[in-house]
Amino acid sequence: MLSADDNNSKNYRENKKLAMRTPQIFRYFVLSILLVFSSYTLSQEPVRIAFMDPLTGAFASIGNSGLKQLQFAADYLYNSKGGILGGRMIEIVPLDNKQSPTESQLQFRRAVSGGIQYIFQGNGSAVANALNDAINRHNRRNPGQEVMQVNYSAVDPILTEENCSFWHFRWDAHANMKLNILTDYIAANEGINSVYIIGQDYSFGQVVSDTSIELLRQKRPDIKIAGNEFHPIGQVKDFTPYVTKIVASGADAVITGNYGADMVSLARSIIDNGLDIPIYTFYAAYDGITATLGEDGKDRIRLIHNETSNPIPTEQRKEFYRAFKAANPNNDVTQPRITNALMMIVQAMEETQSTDPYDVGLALEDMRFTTIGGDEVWMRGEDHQVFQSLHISVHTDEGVEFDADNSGFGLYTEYSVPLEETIVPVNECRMRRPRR
Amino acid sequence: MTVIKKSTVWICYLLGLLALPQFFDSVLAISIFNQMAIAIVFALSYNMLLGQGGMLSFGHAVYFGLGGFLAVHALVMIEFEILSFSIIWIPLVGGFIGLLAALFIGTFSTHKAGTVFAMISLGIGELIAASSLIFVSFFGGEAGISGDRTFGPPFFGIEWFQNLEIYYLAVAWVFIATLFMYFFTLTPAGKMANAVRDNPERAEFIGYSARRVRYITFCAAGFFAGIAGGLFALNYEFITEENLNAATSGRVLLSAYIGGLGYFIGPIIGAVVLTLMNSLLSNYSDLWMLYLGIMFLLTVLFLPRGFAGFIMMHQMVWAHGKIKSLVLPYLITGVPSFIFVIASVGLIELSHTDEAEFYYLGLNFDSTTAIDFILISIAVLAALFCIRKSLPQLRAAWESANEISDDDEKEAQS
Amino acid sequence: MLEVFIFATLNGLVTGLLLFMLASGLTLIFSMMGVLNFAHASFYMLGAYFAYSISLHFGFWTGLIFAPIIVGVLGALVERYGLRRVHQHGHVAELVFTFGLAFLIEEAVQFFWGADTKNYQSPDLLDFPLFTLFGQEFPAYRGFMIGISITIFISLYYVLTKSRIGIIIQAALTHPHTVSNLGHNVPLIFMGVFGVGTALAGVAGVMAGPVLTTFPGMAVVLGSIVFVIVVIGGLGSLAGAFIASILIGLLQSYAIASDLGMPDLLNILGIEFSRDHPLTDLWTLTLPQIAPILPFLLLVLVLIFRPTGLMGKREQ
Amino acid sequence: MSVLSLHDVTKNFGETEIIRGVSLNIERGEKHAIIGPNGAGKSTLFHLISGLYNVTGGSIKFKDKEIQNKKPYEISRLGLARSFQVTNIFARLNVFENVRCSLLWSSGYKYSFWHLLGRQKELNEKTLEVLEQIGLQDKKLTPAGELAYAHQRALELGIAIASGAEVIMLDEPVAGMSLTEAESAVELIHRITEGKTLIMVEHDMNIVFDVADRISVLVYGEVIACDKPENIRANTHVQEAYLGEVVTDA
Repeated sequence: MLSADDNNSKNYRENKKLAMRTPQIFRYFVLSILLVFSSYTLSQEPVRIAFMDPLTGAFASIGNSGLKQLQFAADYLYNSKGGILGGRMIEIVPLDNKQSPTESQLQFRRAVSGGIQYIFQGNGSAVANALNDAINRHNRRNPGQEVMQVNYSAVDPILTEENCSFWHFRWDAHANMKLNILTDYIAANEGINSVYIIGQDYSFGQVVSDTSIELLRQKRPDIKIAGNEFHPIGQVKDFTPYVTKIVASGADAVITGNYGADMVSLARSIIDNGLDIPIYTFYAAYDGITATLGEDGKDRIRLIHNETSNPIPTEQRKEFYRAFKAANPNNDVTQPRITNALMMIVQAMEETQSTDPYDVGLALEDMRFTTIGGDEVWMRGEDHQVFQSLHISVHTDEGVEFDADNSGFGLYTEYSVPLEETIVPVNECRMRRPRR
Repeated sequence: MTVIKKSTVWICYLLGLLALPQFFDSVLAISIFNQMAIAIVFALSYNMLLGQGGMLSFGHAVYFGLGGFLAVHALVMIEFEILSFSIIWIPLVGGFIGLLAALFIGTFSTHKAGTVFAMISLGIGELIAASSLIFVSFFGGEAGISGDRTFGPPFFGIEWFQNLEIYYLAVAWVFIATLFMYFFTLTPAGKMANAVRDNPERAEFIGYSARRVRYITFCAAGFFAGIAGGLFALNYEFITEENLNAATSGRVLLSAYIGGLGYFIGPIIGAVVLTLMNSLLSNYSDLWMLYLGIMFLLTVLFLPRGFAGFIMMHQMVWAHGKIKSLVLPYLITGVPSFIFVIASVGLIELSHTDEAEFYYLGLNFDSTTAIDFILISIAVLAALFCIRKSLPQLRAAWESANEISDDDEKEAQS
Repeated sequence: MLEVFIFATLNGLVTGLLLFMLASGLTLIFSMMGVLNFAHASFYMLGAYFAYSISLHFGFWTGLIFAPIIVGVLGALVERYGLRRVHQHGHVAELVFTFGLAFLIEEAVQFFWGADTKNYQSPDLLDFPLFTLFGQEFPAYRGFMIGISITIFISLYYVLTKSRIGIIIQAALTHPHTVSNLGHNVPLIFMGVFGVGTALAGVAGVMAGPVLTTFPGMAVVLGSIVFVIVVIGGLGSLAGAFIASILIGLLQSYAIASDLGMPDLLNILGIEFSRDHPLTDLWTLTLPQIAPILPFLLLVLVLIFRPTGLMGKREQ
Repeated sequence: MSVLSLHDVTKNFGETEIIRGVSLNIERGEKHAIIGPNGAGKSTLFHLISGLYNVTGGSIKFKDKEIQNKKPYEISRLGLARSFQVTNIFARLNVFENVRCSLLWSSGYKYSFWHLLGRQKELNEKTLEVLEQIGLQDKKLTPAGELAYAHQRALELGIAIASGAEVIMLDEPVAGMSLTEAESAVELIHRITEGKTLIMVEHDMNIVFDVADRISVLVYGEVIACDKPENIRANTHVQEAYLGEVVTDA
């Protein structure tokens, strides 16, 4: 590990090097291009925020849906009302990382090239980790041009534990927090005597498996772990053989962290083979999945997430949903945390009257904020992990005012846990704070 | 005389590479150049295998990736002071690992060329890509492993903070690697690789074991792929399993093929074109992969020897000064072709967009009504019609240009 | 344990027979034209997507009939205007062409149908359990899949051995040049075989779409496996392809069903490693974990020790 | 003293016996022709000697070493070169490179990847000499695949003789040539095999009687006669079995 002194001397050398080059010219260059091409042609430079997620390829629908939400939130909440910081618009710059760590690195350089200092990213913990590394390296080597990682959805605990960083803020509950609530819920269900855990063979799948087993052992030692299975990501053609094992094991419930096509195939196999047990999971709604599961999945799939989908508590948020739906008839507000993140960052900017990620970062630490859904949010300063109430919802068509994929089906919240009960202690985060 | 002429090409190559950052110096541009440098070495190494040695591989990324993984591990070891050497040697670490892997895998995969080799390479590629997700302690799972290049002893005061510094280092390696790969084609082993590609049976009757010749080429290709992997490690400072999976193998096949197999310069062209498409085109359109696929298929269909082959086709005409006679016919076909491409892209984009208003080439289209669709469709059809009409003319011009060349040659000979 | 074994066998058979539907077309194409069609699984995907679109308006059964026909016509067109042109540049060019085609079809599918999964449903008519064994249902649709596959195998076998065109094709399998010397319109036969081969892939797609999820990655998942089958079975051997399909279907199914792994092996050997051993990933490997890569392992082994495949005769 | 001797060589393909116990001794410096009707097994015999096929039984000795079932390249390195009935050249290499490749092993370069071929003066001169011998010096930069048929045949010979092997086996060297082409080819064969051992399969009897010192007649995988040309011509047995019909055909 690097000592603080080394760090400083490196920074110093770095500064000298930078002074010798001419980044200013470049910035003017970018600016002038912007002035020519920007559709706003404003007197003031817009605040540019990048949205980096897969916009092409297999995961494109999730990425594009997120992009639309961020774009809409920026326009609806700020740009249409005269902007922020006394008249500056928010400009969302889409960057397609194709769900690849390598491509993310390239897109990150593109962002830096364009003078962007805030990057929203959510899909894929591998990408988030790679981006975290890249941003830390960049910020260390280029003081004054720091970039903040706005993680709205990557749930690998490591990002706010061992690898926590001043420049990374997470607006989603991490996997362990979610599992904590999910296992509470399972433990409280007397009918469940054994569970089967199945997941994709990678870090998140393993986290889900290890943590659920540990937590269930603490909470309900009598629950039998009927199976603990890993399958390769995206390689399984047919989940029926796995379902056979689940049937044979006599499990009463399935826990899985699968996403994308692996989630759909697994759920479909379980349903098609007539196995009538609940599935507890994270990513089994929206972006085509709800429509695909349809009637078959009713009352069988339960998800853990923040911000309820149905019923929605405040009129303000309902209004936001309706406006979004009017603008994007084929999409849903799948990730309200994108809006939360944007609103909190803007609030921090307004407080500090600065767009420098360092100032904004300090202002975000320990910020308490009320979302348009009336939910209270706390950004913990020690590890930059957000806390807010968590909910478990069921896939159904009853009581669903805001459905998903225009299918009539959606999520209905059955169980909620207030903010205080979601808090987990800071375990392994020893954050190195930059000095100014 | 010829020595000077030949070295001029090389000096231009080196100067061109060195001068690039003088013209484009944004962070993004440097990052694209770095990518290009890596792609060039990788594509050249693939060409050694397929173009020179006739071995169609669907798993060449294995050597690239393994080289890269070991290179990142070496960076980590330097960081933790287990090793201590300047990071300029990291590509060599990658190359060495690529070579080792090829030495081992080559013992059973080079037995035959053709489909058998292709299938073994596919199988090995899938196996290693799958194992890379299973053996997490070495490969780091889907998140990969990462290092930091700034911890080694400084090299003449350079500590490799900036990507520009890495670019110059990459240029040095690209130049050396290109030079050595070129020299390889001029050695007995390199020439015999061509001979075995053309006719493995006959090669055996002039004293060479086809298998051994393939093995040597295979190992050399593995070595240079590893060097490319090492450069990757230096540039990105991390590597993941996606760098040794089938998609990466497919991409290098694409770039070598589009550039032109068999021509030494082909893969360089291919690598540059593909990198630019990947990093620039993808910004303008979600559909760039579709365009890439179409371009690839058209290349296979109409330019079987790639871009380099297309250029080389004109060598004879050029040498006999007949190129002028082709300019007009090329223009007559070229202009409608250009319009055809532009209009087709417009049509595809227009039918893909969700927005009601659609900007393309500074024009504003309305995707909700049929009129704009019809207008563009008419443009596409008209251009297509013009191309069809002008093609016989082009063909005739081409043939006459080449025919006269033949006559000239006969005159020259008699 | 017995129930797991029985269901594993059934699942293996379903997968194997599905794979055979793909492999049979690929084998036919390879035998005749000497080219491994990389895009074969892409036609399978097209089958699923066409059937999905048709089923939205006309129901599943119309899709089952028309989707393969559309796919077959597309395949024939690809042969006529693509492959035939590339043929003159040799096998590498052909292989590369089909490789590019696979790439393009995947992109085209995303262009026309989008990147998300499609809600392609099996018909209501078959939406009942065929039988229930040890508490697990065996869906009627899977039984239907088995039925269709076996029907195809039998009729293909019958056509190839009994009909005139079949005999010509059989001859072309082993002696392509002689057949063309005998004055048969070999290009037309090629086009026909390519069309029929891709149509078979289309049928597989129609059948598999509702079970294996219809999404743009479905070709990639299956594509290389089908290759593996054709090579393991022996290039140009229908029987070999059949055996290899079933073999791989069962192999994967049993591997997943089993709970064996390195820990069990080490137990038997009486060796123990701590969890932080550098090779701990290797010591904790289980069979289900590596099930999907077993075919590739088998492929490499077969190619090293028996390059002609299990039933193959022709050296290349 | 015989340089190449076959002892009771047999070769079966499955059930079919193609070569049925051939014994043959070729003397050093001899020009030996093998004739026989189509399907007699002449080419198969060549393939057995040069190592393309493995024998089913019997032994083949080359310079007192057993070479049956050895790999072609091992046999080639011992000094036995051959040409093919169907043109068998390196199509995408140019003529010069074709010949130079066949000189590489005998010049001791082996699998070297540290010699630059352009700088090997002696090798390149030797290549030019061979090109001159086969009369292709004007075409040296033409890709071999684009040569006219007769030139390809000449190159085929060139590749076979370039290495300076002492035993040269030619499989129908003038097959498919016009009369004048064949004449110059025969002259070429005379020229390039001077002082060497030649084994040749040929259908054209005029050429056979012109070139050969001794002739073996192979019928259905058996040598039915092996003698001087004039004796073969006189041998009624041979005439009955084979010679008569071919002569009238020609």
